[in-house]
Amino acid sequence: MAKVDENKEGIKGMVNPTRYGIERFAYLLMRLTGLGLLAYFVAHIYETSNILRGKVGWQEFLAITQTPEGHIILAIVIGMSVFHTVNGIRVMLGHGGIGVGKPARPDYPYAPQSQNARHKIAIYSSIVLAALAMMYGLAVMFGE
Amino acid sequence: MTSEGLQISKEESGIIVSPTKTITLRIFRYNPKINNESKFDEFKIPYQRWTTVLDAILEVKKHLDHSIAVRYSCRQASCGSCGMKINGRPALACFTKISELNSDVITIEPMNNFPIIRDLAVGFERMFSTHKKIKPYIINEESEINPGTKEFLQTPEDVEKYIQFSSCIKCGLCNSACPTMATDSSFVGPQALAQAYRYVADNRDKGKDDRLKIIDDSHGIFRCHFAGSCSQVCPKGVDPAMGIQLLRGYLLGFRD
Amino acid sequence: MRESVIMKIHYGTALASVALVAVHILFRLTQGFAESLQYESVIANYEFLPYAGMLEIILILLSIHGFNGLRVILLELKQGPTFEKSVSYGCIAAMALIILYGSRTIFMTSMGMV
Amino acid sequence: MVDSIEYDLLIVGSGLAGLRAAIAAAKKSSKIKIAVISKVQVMRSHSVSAEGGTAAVLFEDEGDTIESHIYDTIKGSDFLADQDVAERLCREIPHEIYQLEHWGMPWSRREDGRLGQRNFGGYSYPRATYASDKVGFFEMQTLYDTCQKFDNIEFLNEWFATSIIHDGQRFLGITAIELSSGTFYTIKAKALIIAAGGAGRIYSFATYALSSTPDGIDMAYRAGMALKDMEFVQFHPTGILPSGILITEGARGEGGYLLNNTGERFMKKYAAGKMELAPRDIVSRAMMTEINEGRGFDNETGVKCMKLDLRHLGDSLIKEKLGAIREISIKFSGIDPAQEPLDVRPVAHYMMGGIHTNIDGATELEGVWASGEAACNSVHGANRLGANSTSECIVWGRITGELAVDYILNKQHMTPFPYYLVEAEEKRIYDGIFRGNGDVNPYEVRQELTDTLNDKAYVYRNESDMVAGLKKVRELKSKTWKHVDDHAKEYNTNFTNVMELDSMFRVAEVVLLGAIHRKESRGSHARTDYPKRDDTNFLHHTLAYYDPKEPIMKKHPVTITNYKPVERKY
Ligand SMILES: Cc1cc2nc3c(=O)[nH]c(=O)nc-3n(C[C@H](O)[C@H](O)[C@H](O)COP(=O)(O)OP(=O)(O)OC[C@H]3O[C@@H](n4cnc5c(N)ncnc54)[C@H](O)[C@@H]3O)c2cc1C
Ligand code: HEM
Ligand code: SF4
Ligand code: F3S
Ligand code: FES
Repeated sequence: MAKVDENKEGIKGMVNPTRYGIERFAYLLMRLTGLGLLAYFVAHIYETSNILRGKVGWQEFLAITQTPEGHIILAIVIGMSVFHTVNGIRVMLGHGGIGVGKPARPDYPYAPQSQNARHKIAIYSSIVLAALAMMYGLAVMFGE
Repeated sequence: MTSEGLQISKEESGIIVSPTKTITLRIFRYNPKINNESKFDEFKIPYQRWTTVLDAILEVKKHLDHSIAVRYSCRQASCGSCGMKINGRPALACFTKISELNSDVITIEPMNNFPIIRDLAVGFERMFSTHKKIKPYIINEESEINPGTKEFLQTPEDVEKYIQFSSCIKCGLCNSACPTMATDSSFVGPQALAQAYRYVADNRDKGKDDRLKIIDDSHGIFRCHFAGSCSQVCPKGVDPAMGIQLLRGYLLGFRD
Repeated sequence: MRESVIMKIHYGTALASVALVAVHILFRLTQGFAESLQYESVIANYEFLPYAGMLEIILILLSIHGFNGLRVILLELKQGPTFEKSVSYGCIAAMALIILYGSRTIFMTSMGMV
Repeated sequence: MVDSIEYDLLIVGSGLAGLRAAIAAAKKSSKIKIAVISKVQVMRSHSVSAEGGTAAVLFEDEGDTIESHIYDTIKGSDFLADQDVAERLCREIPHEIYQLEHWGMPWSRREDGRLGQRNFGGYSYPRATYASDKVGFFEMQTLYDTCQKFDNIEFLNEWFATSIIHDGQRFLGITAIELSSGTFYTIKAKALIIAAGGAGRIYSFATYALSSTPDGIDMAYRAGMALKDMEFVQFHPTGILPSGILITEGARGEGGYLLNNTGERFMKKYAAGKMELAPRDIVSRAMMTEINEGRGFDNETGVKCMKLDLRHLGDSLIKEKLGAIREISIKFSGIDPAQEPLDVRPVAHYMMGGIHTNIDGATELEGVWASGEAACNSVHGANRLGANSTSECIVWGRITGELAVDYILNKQHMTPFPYYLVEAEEKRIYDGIFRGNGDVNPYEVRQELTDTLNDKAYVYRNESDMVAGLKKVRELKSKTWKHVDDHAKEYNTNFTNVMELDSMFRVAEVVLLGAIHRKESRGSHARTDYPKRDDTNFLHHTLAYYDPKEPIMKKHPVTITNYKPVERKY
């Protein structure tokens, strides 16, 4: 997609999270979950519009979504939204310049302050929270 | 004493006194003006504990293939010439030792997100022009002085606020690592944004509003998503990611 | 619009929806997940006007947030005046469409028009 | 037909001198078109490597005096400096420091907010204004960034200048090659400032950037301008092994010790008054004497060296004031200076000589000025004091920039352009070098040539070594190295490398001949066969003029105003 003569790394480079640590991975997850949630959101609006088809229509539709596959998709959505929300709050604070470290003379070997432990912990916690929420969701949906 | 001089020059020449190991370099070759095919050439050379990737490339250029196009100058990580992709990650060739790469084959490619002139040499025109665009100089009516003017007083703490960003050697590694740069040809990029912050943070400068206006557009500062890759590859500890977020703090009203 | 204004809206909508979405989900959980999806309980929820109003707000907030997010991603993928214009207008149009479509559901259901 | 472009003022070289000149000119007149041309990208010039400081008297209220700076400079030069020039440097630099400061230079500060200064070799007051240990880098950045303010400064990044075109009377233009495309251009202009930097890469063990080759000064030399005092090459005491990267004198300025293998601070035998902070020529000789008398260390590479001990300065001072050398030593030799002493050895660092100019930086050709390390306005004489070079670059950058504008605005410029000279140059380059042939590897020849200088014209010199060296240089010159194997036009560094080698031969010859002719020891030029300074016969500058057969050597008087030459003791 990008212009070849600029030697752009392109989408492949943008989505390759392997070279630059957890922050780059969080960047990618944020994008993917954002898109995933948007897709779900649109689907969800469509899904709920079936209520207009009356009880029969609604139940027909419920039958399609209330399946094991449907539950797994929903669990993923739960995970995505938890990650996106928690990480979103981290990113938002960061974008405002909060918690990104204080400028200071760097000493070799340079450890960038903005990539500090607090951020790493926040990223790991949002992943863990997302996983927990997914498990809880699965438990609720399959537990019945 | 005279033989001394000779010994040392042999050192410099890369005529290896005790060749310990050899390494294979895979160097990217491409001349867009001549053909559309790029390829990798492989060279085997001996190296020592302190041999840098730049040393190795120049060794190849001296003895094995004169035609490799590569940019270099200071060989001490202060001029910013020798940025390239080494084993997939942007780095300064003169500041990467072969011994610290832990691999038997080293793949060397030109930096991404810059147009290739030839082989490892890339064009910097766009980065230089975005740098110019953010007004990288002190904006203050009193910046041109008269005879007798003394210094503007600035405490060491005032200096701390911007000195880190002022270490940027314009090597472009950050622009080449940034995920937005990977697809967005109009993004200002971490290099210029960090410099915008460098001047905004300097208490001699009064150009904050000017600069904030310049970077507040659809390919401006908001195209940074705090991926942090820029800071991870920066060879000088500039931490552009920090500068960018602090700068955006002004635009979001978190700081003033 | 200045990009900073757009992005303030982006963050603002996100923050506001954190609380509201939480309420939305809690409703599901407190009522028991499966039961809450029964036709009658759904209709009851919709007819409870404050809740319907909240859904409407969530709908607007998330449409703005989500489609602006999409706009951002698309702007970064490809450049050029025509492309960028169509992305901006396209996203606004999609946003408006989804809001209208969703509002129709909420409005009609809560008014008992089903 | 050769492509041709036109400017009013051309500046060849974008180090401190070139950029300062560009700003001075642009500030003086917004009407003239200025081009800064550099064979590297403009901000990547060698000046970024300067580490320690820029000398200036800033604290007259606290006891420093300009007279003392003048005298230190002249004494440091072993009385070969032109004294009026030294005086001009010392009087004008303080203002320049403050101007840089107002342009955003991140000088290190004292607690009270004023500029920080540190001790440097050969000064009687700590007056090296510093910015951590990256002075040159920060100065370059400040100047480069300030240039962005002016719309009439154009940068020609990576253009290699090859010759000066003139009609025997005045300057008319240059020829240059744009590296990215390989196109050969004529650049017409009304005035030229040569700020092409030092030529120290004629030595294989050098602190210089790899691009610091003599092609810039050779261009002036071939155009008929004289090279002055080229035999005076400064060897900095502390080059790190094996790369030759500099450990700034600031390390000793902050209190570092030099030790021999008995653990002794040997400088007390050579300059008890100043110890490690004696001028560089004296420290380098002391180190070589220690090494020659068996009190050196063996570096892992098999080379002899001395130790520079910074451990007692402490980790926090080293981080704060010597961060760059800390980075360099950890990275390149694996040693943290706060933990272990460093292996160091005298290393080629600065050329006192250069293109002959007067006190204004004007050369012998009308319309051409020279400034910075490429020029020799005789401010440094036989030995430059540390931190005086960046000062010189900035002061004469400004002076030449302003004078060139005056010249451009006040002169009629109507001479016909001698296109035949452009054609001759094109022939020299393309037929002589680019399409030349031979089977000798030019890179190996370059190595041998630079090794020869290192070997035969190092810290201590003598007649037979230097004569042998000259013979070797001429022998190498006659080999068939003049060919470029890379035939592509685009970014052909093989070609520029061969062009650089071509210029190295001419300049190396001048260095050796000057040194052979100067049968005395003065400043950096120390001869074991003539160990004494000889003011009766050699208190003069050396000039060398180009001649295809052999350089024509002449003498030029030294300007002495107030300070009689006396014995130089520290
Ligand atoms: C490692 C090191 C540390 C130093 N530290 C100090 C210090 O602390 N204090 C101090 O006062 N001095 C110091 N010096 C000396 C000082 O840095 C230099 O003398 C000074 O920077 C020279 O600047 P310049 O502007 O003359 O040239 P340079 O910065 O060398 O620039 C030369 C320019 O000319 C261009 N050029 C050359 N030939 C051509 C050509 N043919 N065509 C086009 N362009 C050409 C180059 O590209 C370059 O842009 C140090 C020197 C070294 C080597
Ligand atoms: C309710 C909690 C949410 C919060 C706190 C939140 C926060 C954020 C933030 C801060 C960003 C900007 C990321 C960046 O610029 O790097 C963002 C992007 C995005 N969000 Fe949300 N968001 C939330 C919910 C949602 C939902 C429900 C959707 C789907 C409709 C969504 C879709 C998107 C999209 C598509 C992006 C763009 C992705 C990107 O640029 O990386 N968000 N979100
Ligand atoms: S910020 Fe760092 S990586 Fe980016 S150009 Fe500057 S020095 Fe290079
Ligand atoms: S990598 Fe790019 S996304 Fe931002 S934090 Fe650095 S500029
Ligand atoms: S050669 Fe200067 S940064 Fe590597």
